Amino acid sequence: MPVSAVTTVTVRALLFAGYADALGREVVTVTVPAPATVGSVVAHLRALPGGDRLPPRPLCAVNLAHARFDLGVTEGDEVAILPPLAGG
Amino acid sequence: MPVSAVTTVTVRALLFAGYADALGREVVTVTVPAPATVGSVVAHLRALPGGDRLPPRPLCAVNLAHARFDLGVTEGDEVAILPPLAGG
Amino acid sequence: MPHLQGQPLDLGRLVAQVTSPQRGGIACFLGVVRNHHGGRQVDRLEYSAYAPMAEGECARIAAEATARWDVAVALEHRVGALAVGDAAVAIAAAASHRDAAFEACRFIIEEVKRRVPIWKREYYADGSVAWVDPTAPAGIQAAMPDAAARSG
Amino acid sequence: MPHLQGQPLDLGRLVAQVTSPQRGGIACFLGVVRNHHGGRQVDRLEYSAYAPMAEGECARIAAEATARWDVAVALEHRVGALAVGDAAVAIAAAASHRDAAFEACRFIIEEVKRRVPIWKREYYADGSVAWVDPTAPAGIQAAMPDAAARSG
Repeated sequence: MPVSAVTTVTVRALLFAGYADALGREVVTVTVPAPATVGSVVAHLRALPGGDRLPPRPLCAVNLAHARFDLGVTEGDEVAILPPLAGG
Repeated sequence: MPVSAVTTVTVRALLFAGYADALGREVVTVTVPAPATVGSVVAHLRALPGGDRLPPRPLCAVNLAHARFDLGVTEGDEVAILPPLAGG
Repeated sequence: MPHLQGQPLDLGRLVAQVTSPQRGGIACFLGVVRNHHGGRQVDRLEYSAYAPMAEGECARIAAEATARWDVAVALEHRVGALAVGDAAVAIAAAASHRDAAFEACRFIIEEVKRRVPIWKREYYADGSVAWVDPTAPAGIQAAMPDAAARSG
Repeated sequence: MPHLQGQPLDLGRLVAQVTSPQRGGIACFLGVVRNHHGGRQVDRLEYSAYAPMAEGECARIAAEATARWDVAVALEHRVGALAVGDAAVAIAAAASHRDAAFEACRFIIEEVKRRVPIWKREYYADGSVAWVDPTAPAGIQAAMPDAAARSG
């Protein structure tokens, strides 16, 4: 008799600049239900204290590369939430 | 009783680079009939030994400014005949 | 050669990196810290970066430029504390033809601004501090009184 | 500041001339002597100028650039004997907006090539010498055996 395994994905979320100020930290370990996406990690962060200062769809990167909001993330990924870029 | 005065214009013609090589000198005093133009100065130079190596309508300048071929020149003007420019 | 530099940028060094006897035209860009922003007087600023990704993006941008044009390119971005007049970014692109040099140089600065994860915190003469947000109407995020206590 | 220089050009000096706290974007161009031209190996070359007119044209080009864009510009051209790799022309244009800096820099190099009375004599590895003619199919005028004996 098959059981519905409760599976989750844990990623390392990085916050920078004003977003780090908003949440009061630069690294957050985030565990969300599988299948997880960039968007579900962001939604989790926005529910944390101060998270309402993150926009609904911030710029994001997964494992050092820019990532679309619907990109899937897997266990151990590094998911970076990027405030508006101001280099150059 | 009016007389038709024979008038001329004398200018200082400067030659550069390959054009100086062609005529074997860098400065030529040119006297041409009035009214004189850049074109009549060039025609005079082209009739000199080696002058056939100048093109019929080279780039020219009068008194340190680029000049059209039909620009009038007057006594004492400095008329420069400029080979193709190669600066930059 | 890291693209992120904690020390002052030297355009001459970048030019030397790209210059070769085959490439006669070198286009460069230098972005320096201005003394004003959004009507406020800037005293100094700090650039912070998501360093490993910023290095990767800079390398990708350089690779894209050399794939698209016949150029040699160099690109550096300063991080840390900068004063007004300091160079924040320096780019050099060398090519046989100046068209390619100019186009590659322009491409690189546009892509740096668009893609490289770097942030700028400005300290103003009136004592306020703000993260620069080029996408916001005023160019800055709301001032955060506690920002000076944090290091990005 | 003369636009024609008998000594090596220093892009950093030009950048310093145009940099100000109001102008955050600086576009530069450097033209360096290549080691080949028209399939021939270049050993060295000499630039000669109609100096008073060349100075005047450079000044007019700079004035036109500053009239057309909100920029500060600097422009120098080397004259005399140059080796492969030496800078022949250096341009810097600083503006609040990089569009203006790039456009002014590009305008200046194009106008220098189009208007400034400067000539280039190339000395090739095979011993031949030629005046460069950018309008000729091969890029050079007919070689003149006596050219080396003359000083333009």
